[in-house]
Amino acid sequence: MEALLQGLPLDYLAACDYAKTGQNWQVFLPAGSLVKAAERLLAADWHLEDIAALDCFEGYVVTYHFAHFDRPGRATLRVVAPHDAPHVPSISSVFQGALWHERETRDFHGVIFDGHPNLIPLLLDPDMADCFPLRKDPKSRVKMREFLEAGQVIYRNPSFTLMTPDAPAESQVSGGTAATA
Amino acid sequence: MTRYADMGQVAGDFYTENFAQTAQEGSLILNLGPQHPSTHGVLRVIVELDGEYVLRADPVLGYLHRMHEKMAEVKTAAQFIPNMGRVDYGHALAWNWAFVGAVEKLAGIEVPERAEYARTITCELNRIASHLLWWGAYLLDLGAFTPIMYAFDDREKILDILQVPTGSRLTYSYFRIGGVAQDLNEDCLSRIRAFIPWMRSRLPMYKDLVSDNIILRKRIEGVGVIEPDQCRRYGATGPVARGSGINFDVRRAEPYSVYPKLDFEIPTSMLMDARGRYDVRMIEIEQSLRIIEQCVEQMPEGDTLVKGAPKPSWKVPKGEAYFAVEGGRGKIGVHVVSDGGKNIYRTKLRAPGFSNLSLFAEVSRGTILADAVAILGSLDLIIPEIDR
Amino acid sequence: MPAELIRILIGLVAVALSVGLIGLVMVWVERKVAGHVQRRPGPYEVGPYGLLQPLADALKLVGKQLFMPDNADPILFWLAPVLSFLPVLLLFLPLPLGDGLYTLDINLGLLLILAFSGLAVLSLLLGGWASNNKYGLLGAARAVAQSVAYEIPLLLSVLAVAFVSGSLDLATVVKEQGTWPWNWNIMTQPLAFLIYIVSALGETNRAPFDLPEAESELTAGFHTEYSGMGFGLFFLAEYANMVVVCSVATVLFLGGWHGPVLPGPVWFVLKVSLLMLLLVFFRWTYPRVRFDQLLNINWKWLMPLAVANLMLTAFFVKLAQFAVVK
Amino acid sequence: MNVIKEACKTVSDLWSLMVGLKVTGKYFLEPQRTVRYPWKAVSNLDTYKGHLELVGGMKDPFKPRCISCGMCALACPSNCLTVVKKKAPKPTPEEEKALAEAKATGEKTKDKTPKDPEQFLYDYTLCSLCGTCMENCPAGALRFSKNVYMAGYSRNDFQFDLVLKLRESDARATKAEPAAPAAETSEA
Repeated sequence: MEALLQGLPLDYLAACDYAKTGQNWQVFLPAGSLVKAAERLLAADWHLEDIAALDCFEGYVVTYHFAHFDRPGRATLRVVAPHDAPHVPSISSVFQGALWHERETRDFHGVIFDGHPNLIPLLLDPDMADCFPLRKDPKSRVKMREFLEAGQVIYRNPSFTLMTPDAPAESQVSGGTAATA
Repeated sequence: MTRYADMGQVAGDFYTENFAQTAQEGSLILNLGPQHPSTHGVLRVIVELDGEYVLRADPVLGYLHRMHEKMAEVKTAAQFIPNMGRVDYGHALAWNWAFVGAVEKLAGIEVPERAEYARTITCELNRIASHLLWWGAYLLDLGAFTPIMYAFDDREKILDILQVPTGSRLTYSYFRIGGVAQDLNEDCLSRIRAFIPWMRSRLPMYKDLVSDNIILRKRIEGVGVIEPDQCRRYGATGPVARGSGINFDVRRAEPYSVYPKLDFEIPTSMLMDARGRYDVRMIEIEQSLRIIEQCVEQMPEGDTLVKGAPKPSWKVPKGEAYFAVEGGRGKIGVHVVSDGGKNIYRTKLRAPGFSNLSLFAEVSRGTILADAVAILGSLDLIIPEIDR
Repeated sequence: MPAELIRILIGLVAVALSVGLIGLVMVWVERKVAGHVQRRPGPYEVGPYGLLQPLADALKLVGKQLFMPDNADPILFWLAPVLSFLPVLLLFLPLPLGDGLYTLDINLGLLLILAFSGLAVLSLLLGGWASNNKYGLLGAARAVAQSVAYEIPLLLSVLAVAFVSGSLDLATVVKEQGTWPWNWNIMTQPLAFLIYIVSALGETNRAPFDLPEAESELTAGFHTEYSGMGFGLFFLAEYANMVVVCSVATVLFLGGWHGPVLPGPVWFVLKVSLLMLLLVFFRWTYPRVRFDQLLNINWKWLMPLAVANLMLTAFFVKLAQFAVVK
Repeated sequence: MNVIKEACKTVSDLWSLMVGLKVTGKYFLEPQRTVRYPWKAVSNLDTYKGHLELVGGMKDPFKPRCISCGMCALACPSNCLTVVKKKAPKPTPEEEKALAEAKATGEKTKDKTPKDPEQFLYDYTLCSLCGTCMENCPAGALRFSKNVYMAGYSRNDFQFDLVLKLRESDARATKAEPAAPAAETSEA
């Protein structure tokens, strides 16, 4: 995975325990390098399994699940889109399967995928296109380091602090928010 | 979302208008569905026709959308299990398993051996039932009316067996976090033992009546060719991928439960067309019988629910987990993210039919309308699963 | 002359009644056979063995509201079912049920049947086109292409028999054949018989060639928008057409009313029923063919075979004539 | 050579059509699978699981075993259960006196509130028959009934009070009782 994503601007790359969470790699990407990463994954025989968004305290974490057909291994690519302007580039030009997954994510969370050719409602009624059922109440949003697996960090961009554990004092505060959730 | 300007001549709703914007001059836009005999429930496909040729097709989903993922947010993990029986009525137990497995993985719960066997047996029986349902419905799509009756005759036997431990016939909620709801009793096991040779004796009839029939062969051979590369780009799994020569089965690729201990084959077909997918499913019925046979033999004594199984007030610990099982239609994945609260923070359901159907627009381009229907059927669609 | 007129009148009334009756009976037979093939009983609640079920259905159809979609052409829309049913009555006129047992004695009976059966396609076209429905339109287009194509091999195979018998009069064709199966035309013309049966399936839009109303593709094809008796007439016409086609096959290939022991009309009805049963079994056994395959079967197989068969027949007939002359 | 092969293939293709006819012909003659319902019942009724019912106690089979703890209602995914607890019976004057004495001496009094529920409301229209309530019942007071032939004219017909239902089965039993003792005596 390190070799595959060599040279791309990354935020965070960690090896995870498959037996525990069902994923081998955890990657955080800046939105800009997503399409390039997807191209490299396609060239390396990965297939797109799923796209989902997760409404966290820091923003919408758009999660791309990739896996192999012929050998084990799952990679989770994640892009954080801020709440006020949730824009993520579309990878539908690389993985056409993303067309629908992205439309679904837009339905549920309101994440806009730039470059998607036809970003119209898929599962929800077009008349309620501005209603995003899986967006969380701002009070009950949880910081993503609370539940996303940190794994064994292989690379971390110094400016990317979202996954580093909090200082003890702060963690109590975030623990409080989790309890109200 | 801005509404597109009214096109004037095009009568229809938002989706038809949107679709018609890029239509060619002089083509015919036809809405197949949502109430159409060959769309298995309430799928709607907008097709642009030039005579009988499909220029473009665009499935429209959402007519059976129930927002299971939102329901998961407002229910505890145990309370969400009945929902999983309703996602895919064809292979409900695989969905049961995917969700329960994800929660167990997150909480680190070990399932007793006997429960694993019970899960495997019931899940495989359900897989045969799912394939039989597909077989009958697909032949109905192709215009043969009788096979569905024969298929349902056999499927009825499976449902009778599954009714013993689960109490239901279609929308099972049999699995529990840490095991299964009820043990497979001797009555059930003896029925299963009797069922295996019966089902084997029925398969030649299927072959005679349908698989060898020249009309059917001509209808599905060379129709809807899906290249392995397309499978990769669209994330198609299950018999659709295996029919395209990709040897991928979650039971082998990411083994779970007792599957590593069992001896069975993953059928693949290099034909890549509807025939390949048909063959794969028919062989899978045989392989599932083999799995069940071995499981019934090897099944140990013991508990079927882990000691100290979760109480209603149990909270799923913090963290995330992804668990995938092989369903009748492909890889069923459930991604669970929990913040340690009463309800699970986010549950993402990965429906195999969703990815498989997204292939349809590309595969159906340039085919004849009848072929488009044949392709649609060969993808084995269960609409509630796709719409969730 | 008046005697002839009275005969035609009586015949017409008898035909009209019997077509209705045959329709009802055939619906029952079809459903009963379908039921038993699929290991269920079929209709069994209404009347003994469900015999009155078709009657109940017919009553229901008569009682239903006649419905016409917006923007449909009212004249053509209602003309179509009538047009599909009326010619069928005419088709029965020249059919000889027994020796001398026919309504209309014309020496071009075969021609009359072929000519009027060609009208059926017009009704399908009108029905599909006038109902302002896309499925109906597609069904109508299919119906035309299919009927036009399948009429030719049908005609050619029938012509071969006419060559052998030297007549287009149905009664004469039957008289030329003998009592026993080996005296029937099917022995001399097996290929023509096969071609005839296949094209007859195509002509009558029966499964596996029921493409104009292919359920899984076109919902109900040309009669999607018809309800009540509009649909009922199409339905009745389909079964009546089946009877005609099977009767013609019996007359041309299976020796008509000939048969040992039993009286002629009984043999005739028996043979027709057997053929009908075969057609019903076809429907409940086979998947539907695709449209291009349907046309391919016709143009690439049936047509050349029919032409070859006709030429061979002509050759042998001429040869036989020479032999007789010498 | 190729022509012969083609011809053979064509013949075998056509033969497949005959094979199909043979299969349907065979099943045409075989007995039917349909169970003619009003006269005969299907064979799988003994494993059927219908709506919930309360299990009667050991001593009195018509008094529910339920202890009104509410675990079932808590666990239910579709909120179809409501357990209404019984109120404590109004104490008689002697009891009241005893209670006051006990209070005065600081003794612990026995709670007189009956444990069995006043009402056990169950909305069958919402129930998904998952069985979670039964599994979470500490008293084993719930089970699935085998009532296959349940039908109703309105939605309200499917909202029961299970306590009442249990008692009704009692009433039916008492009605049938006159016949039962007679049979017993004749046997004796």
